[in-house]
Parts: sequence; C-alpha cells; structure tokens
Amino acid sequence: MILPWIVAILFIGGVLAWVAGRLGPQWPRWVSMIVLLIHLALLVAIWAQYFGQLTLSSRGPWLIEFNQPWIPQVGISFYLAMDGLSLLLLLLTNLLGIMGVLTSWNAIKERVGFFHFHLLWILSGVVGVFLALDLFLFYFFWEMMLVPLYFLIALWGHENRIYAAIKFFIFTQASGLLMLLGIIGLYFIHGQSTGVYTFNYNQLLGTPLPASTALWLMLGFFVAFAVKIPVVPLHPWLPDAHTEAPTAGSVDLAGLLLKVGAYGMIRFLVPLFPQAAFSFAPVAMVLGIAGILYGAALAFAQTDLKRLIAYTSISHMGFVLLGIFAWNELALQGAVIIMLAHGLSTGALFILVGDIQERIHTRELGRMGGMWSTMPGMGTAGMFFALASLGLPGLANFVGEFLVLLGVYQVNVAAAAVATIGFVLATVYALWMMQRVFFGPNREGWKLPDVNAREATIYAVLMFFVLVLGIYPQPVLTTAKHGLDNVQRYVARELDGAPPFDSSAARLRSDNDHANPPSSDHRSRP
Amino acid sequence: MEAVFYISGAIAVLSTIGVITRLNAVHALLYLVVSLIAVALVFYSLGAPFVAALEVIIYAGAIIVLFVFVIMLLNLGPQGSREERQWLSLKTWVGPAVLGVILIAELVYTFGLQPSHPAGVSVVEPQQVSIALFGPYVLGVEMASLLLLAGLVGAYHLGQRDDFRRPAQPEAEESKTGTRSDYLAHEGRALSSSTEKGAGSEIGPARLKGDEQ
Amino acid sequence: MIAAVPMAHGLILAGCLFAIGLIGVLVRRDIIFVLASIEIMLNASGLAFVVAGSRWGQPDGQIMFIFILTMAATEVSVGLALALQLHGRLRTLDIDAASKMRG
Amino acid sequence: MLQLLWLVPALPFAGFVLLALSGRRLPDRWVPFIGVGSVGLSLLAAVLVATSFLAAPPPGYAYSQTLWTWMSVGSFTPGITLYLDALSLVMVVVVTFVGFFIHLYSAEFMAGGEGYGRFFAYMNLFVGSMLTLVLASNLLLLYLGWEGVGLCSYLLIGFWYQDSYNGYAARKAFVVTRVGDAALAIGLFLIFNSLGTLEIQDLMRRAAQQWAPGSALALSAAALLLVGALGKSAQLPLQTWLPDAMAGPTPVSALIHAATMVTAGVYLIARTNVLFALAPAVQLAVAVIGAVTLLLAGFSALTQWDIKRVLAYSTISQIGYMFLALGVGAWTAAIFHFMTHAFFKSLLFLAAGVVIMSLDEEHDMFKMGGLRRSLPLAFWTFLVGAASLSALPLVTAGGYSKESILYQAWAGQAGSPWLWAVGIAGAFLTGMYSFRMVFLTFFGEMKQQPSKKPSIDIGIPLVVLAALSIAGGYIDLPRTLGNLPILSSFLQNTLPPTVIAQPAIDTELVLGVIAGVVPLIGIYFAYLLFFQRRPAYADGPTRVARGGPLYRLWFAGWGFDWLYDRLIVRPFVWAARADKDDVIDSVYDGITRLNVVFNNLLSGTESGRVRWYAAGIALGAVVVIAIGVFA
Repeated sequence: MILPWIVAILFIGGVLAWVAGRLGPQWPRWVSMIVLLIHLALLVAIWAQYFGQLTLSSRGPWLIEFNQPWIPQVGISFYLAMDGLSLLLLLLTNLLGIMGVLTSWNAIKERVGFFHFHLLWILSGVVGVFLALDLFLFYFFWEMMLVPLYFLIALWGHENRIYAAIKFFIFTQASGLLMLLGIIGLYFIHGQSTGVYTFNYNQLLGTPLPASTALWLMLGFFVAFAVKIPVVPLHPWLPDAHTEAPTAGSVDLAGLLLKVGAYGMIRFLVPLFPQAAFSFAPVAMVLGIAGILYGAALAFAQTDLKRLIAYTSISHMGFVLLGIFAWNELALQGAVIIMLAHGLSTGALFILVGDIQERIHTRELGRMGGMWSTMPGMGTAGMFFALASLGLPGLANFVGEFLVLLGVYQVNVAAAAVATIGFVLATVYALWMMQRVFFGPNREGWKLPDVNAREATIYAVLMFFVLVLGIYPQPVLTTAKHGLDNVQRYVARELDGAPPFDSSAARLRSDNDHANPPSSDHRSRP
Repeated sequence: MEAVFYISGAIAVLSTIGVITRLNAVHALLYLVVSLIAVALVFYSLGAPFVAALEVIIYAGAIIVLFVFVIMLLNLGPQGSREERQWLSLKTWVGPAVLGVILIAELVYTFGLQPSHPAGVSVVEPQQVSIALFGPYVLGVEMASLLLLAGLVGAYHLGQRDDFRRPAQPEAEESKTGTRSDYLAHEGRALSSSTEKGAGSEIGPARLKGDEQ
Repeated sequence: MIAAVPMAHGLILAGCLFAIGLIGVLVRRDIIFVLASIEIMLNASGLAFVVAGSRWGQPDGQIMFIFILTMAATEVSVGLALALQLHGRLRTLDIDAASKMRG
Repeated sequence: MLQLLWLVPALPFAGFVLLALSGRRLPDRWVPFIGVGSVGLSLLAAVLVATSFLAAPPPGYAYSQTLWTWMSVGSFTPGITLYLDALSLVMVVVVTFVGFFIHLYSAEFMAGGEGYGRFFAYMNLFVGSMLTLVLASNLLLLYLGWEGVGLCSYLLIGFWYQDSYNGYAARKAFVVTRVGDAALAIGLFLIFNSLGTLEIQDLMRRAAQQWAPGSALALSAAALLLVGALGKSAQLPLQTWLPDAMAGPTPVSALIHAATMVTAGVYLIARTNVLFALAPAVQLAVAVIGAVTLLLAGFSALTQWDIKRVLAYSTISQIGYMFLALGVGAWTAAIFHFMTHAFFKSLLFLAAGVVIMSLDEEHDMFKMGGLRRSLPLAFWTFLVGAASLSALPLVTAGGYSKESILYQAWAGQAGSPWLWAVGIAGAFLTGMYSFRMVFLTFFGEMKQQPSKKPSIDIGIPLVVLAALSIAGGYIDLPRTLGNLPILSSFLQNTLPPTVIAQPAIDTELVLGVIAGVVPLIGIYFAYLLFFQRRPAYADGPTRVARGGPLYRLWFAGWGFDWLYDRLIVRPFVWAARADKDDVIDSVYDGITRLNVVFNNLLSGTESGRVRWYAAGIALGAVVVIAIGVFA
C-alpha cells in the first residue's frame, strides 16, 4: 500500500507548494523540502526493511507490489512494483530532488510556489516511471514528467529558453509517440495471440513475436529511450535544454531524465524484445561508443561552461548504453553504477555552474579563469567533481565505467578497446574545464565570496556519496543485483536457445534453478 | 416526347452559355429565365410535371426575380457593363473553358459506360411526390423550413443598408466615400493598432511573450 | 406521354449545364454573375436528381429537387444580401476586391 | 607487527584528509607537523613491519591483509587487500624513506609560499597513493594507486596555478600518462577475461598454466602492461611529458619525477614478471625500448640549459637502464638500480633546489657559476650525487647498480652485446652531462651572488641522501668485488633469479673494469669541454640558438613534442573547434528551415480570391473523377 503513497506524496506536495506560494516566497521551499524528506524517510525505511531479503536466493522478483485495476475493459491496471533497481533510482531521484530544492533556495525569486510545483511534479513523474509496471501507466508517467520540465525551462530559464524548451519538448514528445506505437502494437499482438488484452508487464513479457515486427516495435521503444539517454544522433536537445534550464532544472534533467531512458531499456526494451535487442546490440554499441567519443570531443570544444558539462553527460551515458547492450551481469551492474555516479557528479557540476553563474552572471569560459585564488572552496569542489567525471579510481564513476568495460570486453573486444579511449578524452575535457575556470591568471580580477554554508552542505553531501560509492559500492551492488537478476532471468527464459555471447544470462538461469546458497565467497565485511 | 426533351435540352444549354457570356446583367438574367423554362420542359418530358411547375414558379419566378430586384437596387447603369468588358478578355475564358470541356468529356464518358436504362417511362404524379414528401421525408421538410428561416434572418441582417443609406453623415473615423485603397488603409490602421494594444496589455506572464524573437 | 429518353442523355444534359455554370463561376468577376452561375449549377444537379428519380419511377428524385430548390433559394437570398454589403462597403461588385483573408 | 601494514598507506591518506579539511584555517606553523609527521609515522610503521617481516618471514615469504571487499559482482570480487613480499618491502621502505626526507626538505623550502597546506595535502595524497600502488595485491587496487599518483603529479606540477604554462605542463603530464593507463586498463580487461582473476599472484600462476609462452594472449597482455608502464615511467614514445613536468616545485620533481612515481612502471613489470617471461618478444621490446630511450635521453640531457631539465632527461635515461635490466631478465638489478637512483637523483634535485632558491628562481646553468665556495653544502652533496649518477666505480652506489645491469645486459640469457654496447655509450654520455652540469653551476666565475643560505631542515636530507648515495651500493656487491649480494638474494624470494648464459669470472671482471673506466672518460670530456674552455654564451637560449641543427634537435627532445603536436594535438583541437556547434544540431536546424520554406510556398496559394478557390475545387473534382473512372 506504500507504493502509491510514494508517488502521491510528491504529487500532493507539488500542489501544496503552489498553494503555499500565496503565503510568501519562503513557504514553498520549506513545503517541498519537508515533502522530499518524508519521501526519503519512506524509501530508506523500505531499503532497511528489505535489505536482508535482497540477498536471499529465494526472493521473489518484486520487493513490493501494488496492483489495482484502473480501466479493466481495456486491460489497464494501476500496477506499481519495486525491485532493487528501481529502489536505487528512487533514492537517486529523491537525493537530487533535495539538492535541486536546496540549490535554488534563493536563486528563484519570482513565482516560487509555481516553480516548486513544477519541480515536485517532475519528481513525481520520474518516480512514477521508475515504479510503473503497466505499460500504459508507464507511458502516462513518461508524459507527465515532460510537461512540467518544459514549463520549468520556459519560465525560469536563461537567454533563449523558449527555443530550448520547445526543442526539448518536440524531441521527447515525438519519440514518446513512437514508443506509444510500440506499446499499442505489442498490446494488440499479445491480445490476438493469447486472447488476453492487457498492458501488464509480466504478462506481456512472453509474447511470441515474429522477428521483423519485434524489431520494429523494439526500435519504437529504442528511439524513445535513445532520445532520453541521449544517444548521439538524437542528442542535440540536451545541450540547449541544459544551458537554458535553471540550476534545479538541469540538475533534475541531468540526474533523472537521462536515467529514465537507461532504466527503460533495462526494464522494458531488452526483456520485452530479447531476440530483436540482441540482433540490434552491435548497432547500439557502435552508437554508444560514438556517444562517448563525440560527446567528449565536443565537450572539449565548448566555450559555455554549462554546455560543456551537458556534452560530458552525453559521453558518460554512452558508457551506460554500451553496458546495457552487452547484457551480462558485469556490464549491467556497471551501467547502474554509472547511472548513480553520473547523477551525483554531473548534478554537482551543474550546481557548481549555477553557483558560479549566480556570482559572475555569465557562463562564458573566456571570462572565467584564476578563480581558485578567490574561491578555494569552490575550486576544491570543482576539482573533486571534475576528477569524478574523468573516472578517477576511488570515485564512483570509475567503478561503473570499469565494470561496464569489463563486461563489454567479454562480449566485444574491439568495442571495449575503443571505449577505453573515452578515458583519455574524458581527462582532456575535465582538466581543460578546470584550467579555464579555476587555474590560470585571474585576468578579470574576480573578487568573489567563497562557498557559503548552504552550498557547502550540498557539495559535502554529494562528495560523501560519490566517495562512498567509489570506495565501498557493495550495498548498492547487492541491491542492484536483485533488480538485474530478475530482468536477466526474464531474458534468459525467452532465449532458451541463448545466442553464443549471452552465456552469462544462460549461466545465470542455471544458477538460479538449483537455489544456490548465499554465495560463500562473500568476504567478511568489517 | 423525346423531341421535346432534346429540343428543350439544346435550348437550355444554349441559353446558359448566353447567360455567362452576356456583359449586361439583365440580359444574362433573361437568358437564365429561358434556360430555366427549358429545363422545366425537360422535367415535364421526363414525367415530372410537379417539379416542372415548381421550377417555373420558384426558380424562374422567385429567385431570378430576386436577382433582378437586387440589380435594380444597385442601379449600376451602363458603367457596370463597361467594367465587364475590360474584365472579360478572351484570355480569362481559356482556362475555365478547358476545365469545363474536360469535365463534360469525363461525364459523357462515365455516363456512357453502363447500358443506359430509359428514363421518364412512367409519370410520377404530384400526389405520389407529396405522399413521399410528407411520409418518410417529413424530417427533411422540417429541416428545409429551418434552412429557409436561417436564410431569411441572414438576408435580413446582411441586407441592412444603414451605412450607405446615410452618405452625408460624418462618422468619426469611418471615411464612407473613400476609394477602395482608403478603406484598405483604414482597415490596415485599425488592425495594426489593435496588435500594439494587444502586446501592450501583458496578460500572459511577461517573460513568456515579451522578448520572443 | 412516355418519353423513354435514355437516362444517360438526361445526365449528360445535367453535366453540361453544370460545367457551363462552373465556367461562369470561374470566369465572371461580377458577384451577380457568380451567383447566377451558382444557380445554374444547382439547377443542373437538381436536373440530375429528377432524371434519376424518373428513371426508377420513384418520387425521391423530385423530393431531392425540392430540397435543392429551397437550399438554392436561401443561398441566393443570403448571396445577394452579401452582394449588397460588398457594394456598400467596397463601392464595387468585383468579387476579387474582397480578398482580405489571405496568407 | 605485520598487522600494522595497513597503517603504512593509511597514515599519509589521513594526513591528506586532515590537511584538505582544515584548509586555510590551519596556521602555516602547524601544516608541516601534519604533513611531514604523517609520512614520518608511515616510515616508522614501514620500518617496524619490515623488521618483523625480516625477523620472522611469514609462510611463502608473503603477507596478505584484506581490509574490505571493494566490489563483488558475479565472479569479479577484487578486495582492498595489501600484499607484502620482498619486492614490495623494498619499494615501501625506499618510498617512505625518501618521501620523509623530501617532506622534511620541502617543509622549509616551500615555507611562506601561498597554498602551503595545499602542497602538503597533495604530497601526502601522493605518498599514500604510491604506497597503495606498491602494496596492492590485485591489479585493480594497483590501478587505483596508479591513477592516484598520476593525479597527484598533475596537481603538484600545476601547483603554482597562476602561470598558465604550469597548467599546460600538468595537463600534458596527466593526459600522456592517461594514454598509458588506458592501455593498462585494456590489459586488465584482457587478463580478467581470460584468466578470471585480477589477484596478481593467482593470475601469474594461471597464466603460467593456461598461456603457452609466446601465445597471442600472453603477448597482448604483456604488451598492454608495457604500454601502461611506458606512459607512467616516461619511456619512449610516451616520454615527452617528463621534461615539462619540471614546471612543478623542486621537491615535487625530486619525489615524484625522480624517485618514486616514474619507477612505478618498473615496479609493474617486475611485479608481473611471469607475464613478461611468457612473452619473450615483449621482454625483448622492453630491453630495446630501455636501451634506445637511455641513449636519446642522454643526448638530450647534454644540450639542456635548465638545470632541472637536465635532471629530467637524466631520469628518463636512468629509467631506460632499469627497463634494459628488466628486458634482459635482470629483475633484481633493476630494483637495485631503482633504489640507488631514488637516492642520488632525489639528492641531485634537492641540491639543485637549494641552488635555484638561493639564486632567486634562476634555472639557467649558463647564468650560474662559481658557487663552490658560497654554497659549500649544496656543492659537495651535488658532487656526490653527480658522481653516483655517472656511476663512478667502487665509490658510488650508482656504480654498483649500473655495473650489475651492464654485466647482465652482456651475460644475461636474454642479453646481447649490442644492448651492452648501448649501455656503455649511455654511461659515457651520463658521465659527460652530469659533470657538465657540475662544472657549469659550481665552477668558473660567479655570475650571480646567492642571496639565501639553506637552513638545517634542508641540510639533513641532503647529507643523509648523500651518505646513502655512497653507502647504498654496498648492500649488493658483485662477485668480483666482495661477493655480498644481500639485496638480490633477499629479492630472489619474490623475483626469479637472473639466468647467466656462461657465468665466467673473467668476463665479469673485464666488463666491470670497462663499466668503471667509461664514465671516467666521459667526465674527462666534460672537464675538457666545460671546465677549461668556459662557455662564451651569456645564457642558455642563445647557446641553443647558435647550436647546430643536431644540437637543436637534441634540445627539443628529438622532436617528439613537435611530432605529437602536429600528429595528434592540433588535428584534434581543430576538429573539435570546427565542430563546436555540433553538425548534427545543424541537421535539425536544417529541417526547421526547410519547414519554413514550405510554409512560405503554401501560404502563397492562399490568394484570398474566391474564384481561385473555386478553380481549385473544380480541378480537384476533375482529377478525382479521372482517377475514379480511369484508375
């Protein structure tokens, strides 16, 4: 019964924040902060309660389920379910939500209530997407998170925000419609073959599909998720949307909306169309690598700091795409870790840019430089997160990227080798950013206030999580394993004749058939 | 009886050609009356006397008279046909004529496809028509009456000739007797002023519309 | 008085009248002539209905003609009222003068 | 006492955390206590662990301590496990020892400068990462240390961040080493994919069983590890970053770019010696690269005017010797040379630091001179260092280590006379450029009056390192001179013994004599060229400008920088800048513009004239009928 509350809290919180906006600018901030904290408390309670159950091999596929028929005639049910994967992403959503609210504490001055209304509705849309297991409900939340972000960018954005907002909306909406086609196609094919017309994920899983239609339906889903990830040819909306969005908007945009695409692929795309996904895998991997290299090269060339960071997130998410389509346990775990790490580190970088922009009212790299002398605190934070984004071992991104490349190497050696070049290019743009912003002579003679208490807490919290995820990622890995195991089991079940390179999925299936005792090689944890 | 059909058909075609080629409006209308009467004869020859009567009474009688009435009202006089002459150069006839001929050719071809069944074999008495009219088609009749009412109201409203019945009255900015270009200019001014006013009143959030390129 | 005229001829006659009316509409620039040509086209279509009705010996054709008649009547009245307005406002009967609504 | 092993890397990390968190709040007086103290305690812990290790060597001559499982995903379960054996013991002791003295030195050397706390924070982070690298039991933890030291070298080279050239040099260092690290990462993937583990000891055992010597897997794994080592140890072709790395403060150059980090590659190859033994072709490549690098660097060192760049090229050259030793299978000799090199090279850097500090940041040797009497301490310690560098026989530590390398280059099973000949030529060059440096800076008439005198804090490290530069060699005397191989026998517990083709005492004697005489000839040449005939040029750049094309080629590090700039840097920058506005974005803009064009076209058809629309309808009707009837 708790799942609908998890979605509803933010939903109602948004309305409350808007209403509270009437009373004064401070109120909505506190309302949304309280709502998010309650939401966090709920999630942590769930995690603590179910953590023990995560590692049991006899665990069911879902931690919590909530299924309520919504429009029975058409087979639509209000079906929410949570497993390890979605729990992690919900925690990330909540954390970045709180960071978003904190960072725009006094950045947003006019129509504060309305701002927080949009912010919380984006979060509730994203939470809904991570929990929905009814394809129609999934698409409903998919659309729901889109509109408030459009208004967030359009109303509180920077210079040419209208262009960016419309471009973002068209890209996502058009691709969303393709996904809708895929959903409906699947719905009818399933209905014809089994007589049961339903959008329920579990029942739709096994639908027998002829290869060509499966490919087309899968492509429908792929385009929608590829636009969100973003995959290279479909990425141009991201730099504009990021540069023009207010800080909280771009934190949520980078942190959450990019993950929705990747989550969608793991949850819906590959399990629903396993054969088509694997025949499409080489193409997707090439796109992933292209994303890594192209994103990195362009990031280096940008003169607008926020645009630079936007392109870096294209490069990072290229790794995630690579990991998903390698589809073995290492690559998938790596993809999940990168999703979390990217959310944290790139979110932090956007907050940093927001703070810098608040001080010097520009994002032009040409005018920055030598800011370490006036803002050492900001400099250290910037250095920390730049190092995280270039994949320094000991920080979160490296764990993810290493696992992905390790997994991809088992599937496709050339892909892993070329993707590793991404490490070098990442170093180039990260250090280039640091040089242009913090090091070098202070040409403009900036005399700026260093990090204040609020900003310091944001950076400290994010630094803590990036460091812990980098040094001791085990709790996250075990939770993600719960989610990934049942997704891999679905795919393995459908691919009884598992294609050659998908050995790990088949092997996984054999592991789970004879319930293996909790694996003995778990070293004694301190 | 076929002779009546063919002769009146030919007359109808010739007179309608006459209608569209006349320069003077009244001449055209007279040709139109001839054409309608010819068509009425055709109806009669096809065994539809009631409709033939209707055609003559309503179509030729009422509608064409209405035309003449309006022409009288507009009292164009000779300068009307002078305008017509410089409008109707031969060049303007070519396009539509070609189109018309193609259309006729297509219709002739299509009607010639099936073996055509003789029409007008039996006379349809007016009694039959009226039974059918107030039988299954009673709804149609009511709708027709509604249509007529609408036409009546519309014509009455549009017919208000208040603005040009009082030419001498000095309206504040309406220049009644200006030529067409004045009118357009005046229209233009009114239109643009409204948009400035529209932009001025910042109804939506100022930033949304304000500096949209 | 059985005319036994083949239906096709009737329909062809209606077609010709319709086409001529169409040419009239396209060619003439005076609104009165345009309305007259429209009347011709309506009359032609009525003719076609009556021919069809008489071919089956059913009254339906004629009833349709009656409906067309009423529609033509209202159409003319409104059309002419518009013509009066046009003349009042634009001091001319040239139908192309009223081309305010364009892209 | 072995349980204290985890303290060795943990203490410097703790020092880093303390200094980083305290930031500017900590007054400068307290900074050195934390900075130097943490490394000192780490040295103490290392010594304690070493003594208990030597006193009661644990079973299998190795001790492993697991702190926690870093990550466990399916069969991939790397742990944060420290592994201590003979090799890593030597490395730990040397790193902490030299590190401590350099920290002591920089406490006074860097005093008063801006970012004092930041400097020691980075230095502590470096020592911590280096110790993690050395003590790592699996390649992933080694990779963590590997990247950590790369990061600290970036941070410390770019320490004086106001000057954007330092930033450039720092970025160059990190990116070039990162190229090597990417290759190393691919090597890790390959090893895990085929052997199933990254634990160094396990993977070496499995490699020996599963990989046939010279097989494709063995060759590619060894080659990738080699490229990683080349990047970090600044060997051909990835050596261009080290000379520019001299932009950092001198203690940094001493610690990172002389003693410890640059030898990480040597440690990696020594640590994974089984992989290289399984790939003889790659091992030969190691030797050849080492030989070629030592020669090229030797020539370049001859032409530099900046005292620190001479030492930088000399470091590249000396590491070339270590690679040569590794290539011919003389594992212990390589480590021995690493140890002695750490002592005398850091000594040279520290002494040079004193000279630079006292001449107000003057780097140009041609502007120095006659400092013998004014900086006696610096002069004598510099002389000892230079002697040890040029491997004076019998007296200096460098002599013993280089002599053993040269002997095994000749007599070693994988060695060959050619390698030995290159080694000897290198020794000659080393002698020449090291004493060129001594004569230019300390002899001749004094051009600048030294303003500051070094204090006691600087004196102690110099004296201690000078002593070690001499005494350091006695712990591994070759058979011909006392036959006391303590170090090599100790290292043989971990590293395989060197296979000597035909061990004959006379060849060893002859080679020993040649290896002793050649440096003396080099020094004599330096004496002729740079002591008697004082150089006429006022400063270095004019000397280079007037030098012949060969001279300028050597000065520019054989043109590698120029080549890479043309080959890689400029095309990449140009391509990225050209595509700044994202050509794919312009594709979408193109679509929108196309849209507008169509809009204009179609809106033209709305002419507002009724007859135009009627004509349209009529045309449509005609077409539809035609289609209906004919199609």
